[in-house]
Amino acid sequence: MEHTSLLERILRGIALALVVIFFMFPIVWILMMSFQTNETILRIPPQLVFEPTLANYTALITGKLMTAAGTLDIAFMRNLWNSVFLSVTSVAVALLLGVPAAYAFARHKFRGSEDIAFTLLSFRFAPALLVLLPLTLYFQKLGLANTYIGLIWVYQLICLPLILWIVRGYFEDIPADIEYAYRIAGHSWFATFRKIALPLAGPGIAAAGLLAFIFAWNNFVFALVLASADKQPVTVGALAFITSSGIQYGQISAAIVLSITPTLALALYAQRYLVEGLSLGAVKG
Amino acid sequence: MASLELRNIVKRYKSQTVLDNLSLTVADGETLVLFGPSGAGKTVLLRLVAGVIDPDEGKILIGGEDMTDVDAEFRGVGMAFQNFALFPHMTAFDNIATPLQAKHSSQGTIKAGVESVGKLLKIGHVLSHKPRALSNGQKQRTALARALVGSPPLLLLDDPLRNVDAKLRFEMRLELPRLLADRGATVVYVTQDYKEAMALGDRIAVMSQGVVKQLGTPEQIYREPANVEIARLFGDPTINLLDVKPSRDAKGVYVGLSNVQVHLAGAHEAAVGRDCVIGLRPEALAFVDEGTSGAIPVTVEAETPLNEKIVTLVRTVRGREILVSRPSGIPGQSEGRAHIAVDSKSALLFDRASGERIGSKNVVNLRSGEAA
Amino acid sequence: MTAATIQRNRPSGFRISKRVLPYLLSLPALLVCIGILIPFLTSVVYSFQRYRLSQPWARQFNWGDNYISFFTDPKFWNTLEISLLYAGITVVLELLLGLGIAMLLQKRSTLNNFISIMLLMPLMTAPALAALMWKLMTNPGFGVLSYLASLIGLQDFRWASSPSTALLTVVLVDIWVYTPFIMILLLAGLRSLPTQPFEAAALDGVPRSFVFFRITLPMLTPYILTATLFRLLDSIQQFDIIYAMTQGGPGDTLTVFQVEAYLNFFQSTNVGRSAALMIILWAITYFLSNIFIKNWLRLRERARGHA
Amino acid sequence: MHEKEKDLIDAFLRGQVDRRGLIKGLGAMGLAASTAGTLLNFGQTRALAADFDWQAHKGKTIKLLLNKHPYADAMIANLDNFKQLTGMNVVYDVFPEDVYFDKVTAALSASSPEYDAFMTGAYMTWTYGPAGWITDLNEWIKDPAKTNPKYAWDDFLPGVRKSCAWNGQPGGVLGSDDAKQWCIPWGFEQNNITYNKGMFDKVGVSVPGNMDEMVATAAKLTKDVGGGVYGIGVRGSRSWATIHPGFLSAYANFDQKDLNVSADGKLSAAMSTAESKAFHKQWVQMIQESGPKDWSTYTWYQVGTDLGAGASAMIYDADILGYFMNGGDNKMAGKLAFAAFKANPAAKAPTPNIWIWSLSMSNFSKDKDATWYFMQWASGPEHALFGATKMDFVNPVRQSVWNDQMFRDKLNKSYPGYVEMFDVSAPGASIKFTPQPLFFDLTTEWAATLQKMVAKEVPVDEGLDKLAESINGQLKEAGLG
Repeated sequence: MEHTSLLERILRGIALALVVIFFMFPIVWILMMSFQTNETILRIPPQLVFEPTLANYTALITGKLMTAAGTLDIAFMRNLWNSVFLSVTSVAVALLLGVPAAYAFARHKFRGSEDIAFTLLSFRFAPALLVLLPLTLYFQKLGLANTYIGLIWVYQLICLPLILWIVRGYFEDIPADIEYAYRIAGHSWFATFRKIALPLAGPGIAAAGLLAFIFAWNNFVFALVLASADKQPVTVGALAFITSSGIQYGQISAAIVLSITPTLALALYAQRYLVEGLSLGAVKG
Repeated sequence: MASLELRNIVKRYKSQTVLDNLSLTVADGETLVLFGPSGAGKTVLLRLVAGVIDPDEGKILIGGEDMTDVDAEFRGVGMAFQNFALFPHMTAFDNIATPLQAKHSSQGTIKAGVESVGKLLKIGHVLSHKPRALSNGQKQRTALARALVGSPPLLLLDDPLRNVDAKLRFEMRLELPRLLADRGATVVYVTQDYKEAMALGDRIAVMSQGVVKQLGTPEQIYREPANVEIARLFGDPTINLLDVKPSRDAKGVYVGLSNVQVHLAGAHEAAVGRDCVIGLRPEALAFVDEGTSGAIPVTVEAETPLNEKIVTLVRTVRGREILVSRPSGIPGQSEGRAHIAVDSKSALLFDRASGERIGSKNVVNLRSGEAA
Repeated sequence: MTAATIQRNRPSGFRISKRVLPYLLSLPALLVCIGILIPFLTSVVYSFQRYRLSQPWARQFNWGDNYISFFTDPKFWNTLEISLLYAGITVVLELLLGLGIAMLLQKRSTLNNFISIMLLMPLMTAPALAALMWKLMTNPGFGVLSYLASLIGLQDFRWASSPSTALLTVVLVDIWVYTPFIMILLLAGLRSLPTQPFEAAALDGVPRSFVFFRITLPMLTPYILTATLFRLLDSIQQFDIIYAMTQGGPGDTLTVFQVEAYLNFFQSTNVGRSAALMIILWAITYFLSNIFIKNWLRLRERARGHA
Repeated sequence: MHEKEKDLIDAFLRGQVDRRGLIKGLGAMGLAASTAGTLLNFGQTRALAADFDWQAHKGKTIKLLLNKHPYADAMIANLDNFKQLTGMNVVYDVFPEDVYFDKVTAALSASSPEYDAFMTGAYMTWTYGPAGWITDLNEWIKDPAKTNPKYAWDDFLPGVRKSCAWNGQPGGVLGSDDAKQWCIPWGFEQNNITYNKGMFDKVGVSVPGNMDEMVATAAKLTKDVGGGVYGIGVRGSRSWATIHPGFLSAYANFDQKDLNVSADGKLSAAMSTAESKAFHKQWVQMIQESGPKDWSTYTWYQVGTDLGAGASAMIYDADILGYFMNGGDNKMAGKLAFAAFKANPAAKAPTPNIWIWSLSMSNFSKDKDATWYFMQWASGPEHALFGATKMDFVNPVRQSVWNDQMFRDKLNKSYPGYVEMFDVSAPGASIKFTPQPLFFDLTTEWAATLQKMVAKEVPVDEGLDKLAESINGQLKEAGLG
């Protein structure tokens, strides 16, 4: 593995460059559009040269949007805040519920454990559309309609199975002996969970948490149906720039850039965990 | 203090019975070696004692106290794992300190305890390293140190020398008995290496397929193995096994080997007329001059020096291959025709069908619960 | 000595807590999700009804009629075929691509780590918005991709608007959005593989293809299965990208389950039919994931060996 | 404050000063036109209060569900006047158009009492009405105790007003005597031609006067304008929205219908006639020759964007789409012109199908009387005039607004041909669909069939026969055929 030929290194470099171009080109293009107005975005053929403007970002941040049909008030920053709040709390709750459950499934082969684990997963493949109408009806009766708590609850459908199943795999990859050793050394199961299992599965938990965060962030059907305008996430908010007087591509691009930023910051911050894999290293195997 | 008693332990995994109604007693301060091939249930037994898995039936008593339902952390045992099971995110020092931390010892006590055991095991200089940075030998010593540091009355060592190189294994084999004796702890030691078993064990329990086939001192196991299988497991080079049908004449019981009547010393009456296997340890055979009584003519095929011994492969006139071993100093024959003789006192006779030894005296049949 | 088997005493109180522990750990998660079970069952009931919101007076149980009508409906079979095809193509391509990228980035270095995080950005873009942007980029006039395609001779490439390339185009967007998901999971998996087998193989001069198929792939299988399972569940339920790009067209080219069910629910307000479609989709995913999980468990067991 | 100004406004309201005089006068007093507008409305608000007890629901709060649209913006801009007039509070949720109707359906299907009134299209009421989600507004319109005498229900354009009324019978005639008023029209769109005058001049073509000319003109434009510009923009996505604008307007001009209604009220597909097939062929040919390359993904937005950015030479779509594209930061702002379109050479006048943004009252509203107060204000003559003159409230649904010279001047100034186009086509403007609950199923399938025809996956004749067959099956299945 270490002794790679020059040719191979070049081929790998080319392959990686192609990958980066394919995945990053649209992102770069969106970033460029976010500094333009429709006037320069909609040119035939599209051109690279343009005079950058901060108007889109100004509009989003100040909440005033100038369009063909006058000035519109927009609640983008409010949407952004809702997204942050909903995603963070949903993932936090899902971690709180999912990690112990994942640990139970990984470490204790108890009666019905596989069935329970599968049931939890099966919520993931109940299409949102299937439960929406009854859910709306019941939420209304329970007083959960149009509440953050109700939304966070429903968001568990997105976050919990993901966290449960990914983290479970990581827990199972920790050799049981390591935990046994800690128990035998005189520590309780909880201390073992906290001091051994959690740190060792840390990268897996971080990765699952981030993925759950992204999926929660990208969802909008639940909030759309179950909550009023002041609780809508940025995914719904960004659609506001598809106006009857035209699609404001510049603003949508800026909205995408702004909505990626928090997640990207989170990912860069947790980078070390995300791409490390299990921290067992040489001990494993 | 910390005797260990297992009563009628049964452990199943799905349909497979891993431990089958097993009972065993280890006296306080005794070192018991669990010996057997992999899959015999040794490791499972150790984990049952440690309390990290539960038996389906039976009781576990430590120091006379029923510990069957007690969680691992309250059993007060120390354990070293075959694969070391070090905590990869902690330094060697922290690894070793975990049993002391569990007792809420003061920082000073912990430091002193870890450093002293570290010094004892010659890993004082790597205590600040994480397992990733340790050599295999250092890992093994760290794992051992972690088991020893709390001075547990009962020590469980699961083949701790399995994953270290030959040199280190040799050193440790010499070092460990003293170390364990100094601690005065009751030890249950699992190994697949018969030399380790012989070197370390006050007694050896030979396990196979979830039951103890034989329990005895190393001497007993070697001299009077309960069956062919045990006889084959102990001894290097392996015991020679030849099909025979003992007969009797005026001089006593004899067997025919290459048309030579070899008379056996000892009580072998029961074997007369039965299809048997005779077990001849290579060191119980010796080259003799032609014409010696009971001398068997053979052809020397090959000669191999093995440590302090020389092993010779010979072939009888009937074409059966036999290993003969002699201490290096003793002259032998390295080629051509030769004659060997049997030390008639150490010959072992086994029933060919069941493999059980015939004429056993001291062998204990543990399955029926009879102790020696 | 007597050898009577001593039956274990009944578990003491202390023991019970140990027994119950795993249930205690998993129950909260289950309880939170169980709330969803009630609406789910309600929808099952709907699926057995003739239930159009616009004809409330005609609402009644028609039992299996919604389902039976599918069997004779060529549109339904088209939906089934397209959904499976779409899921199959996207999952296979994303898996291959994701695995390839993960292997390119396997070596730990600051640059590789940075690239792997950057590659997550498509995943961070909401699929509906991503599709909107792709729609712009593939516009024949303003679209940069159409322009680039014309430079390499594809003057008249119709992207999502032609029945022959629509599937290809939405698959492309799906790949762009979701390959990073598989990539990041597999990268984490690759990097947590033990090093000894690879070092040993390298020392022995074992061919690389052999190492890949006999060591890397088997050890990575649990990660591959997890990633594939989640991707499959999402892919067979794809809605955002397809609806935003083509609304299921052109013609009936891309009328996958969720698009059909969405139109049935929100436009036709035919709740009964929509629910029946969703239940069938649910049954398919249930079946598929069951297979996956059985294999997952088996392979995990094998990968880890027995204690 | 502003005593002088108020006097002037009151004079205007008494008819002593005309509107121009008023604005001029106010301008002389140093007021910006927009402030003047608000003040004017304030004055009108006070005037309204004179004859009707606007304060009957003082202190109550109602909640609206609104689409992100210039109509909603205009209403919100004027909302303080309503609050002042009635002492009521109004809160609202605005959702993007892309997801707006999903939100409405979700809220109403769950019988949510959250929203009292909401914006809707007339087609949607064909679902909402029978579903029992909305209220027949005749109860309030016809009750003098609840409706301001100056509300002037007759002021609404009759075709538009009737298009919002349906008796609930599948196939029933819109605006029949027994019809229920499911919604109040707010603003509406006629489908006509908006074209790029510069491109027309460059190529030397004039505005097409019928379908044949349109096909030819579009082809010539595609060929001769250059720069990738194509001749005609129409919608093509797999949606009801592809059928209802230009397509149905032209289709109806040939006296073709979507459905036949038999004497006993049974419905059957009507699009497999020879005339219909001929028209479809022409339409399909036009798109193939001179439509956008990726027509099958075209919605309102793409049709508009292309026109505004100069990628298309004309559109046959909503007039207000052209109106929007003639303003803002669009490249072609100020360069577009408007014309009514009569597809059938034999027809007397254009027959545009229309889209009507309207206001409906939720059946789950907890205080319908109070809600009606808002609705009649929002659809009343004063707000209509405010929206039309001060905001982008085109096309207003009240004749009085269209008669307002200031409004006509404003349009004529920047939107050449708009008023004329409106005047020509308004008399024939109404919903050309047959109201029935399968509206969306039918139109979506129709659009999908059109896509197949344009992609040459199915010949026009065969496609229409299949479509008719499929629709007949669905109608039967739903108990309508």
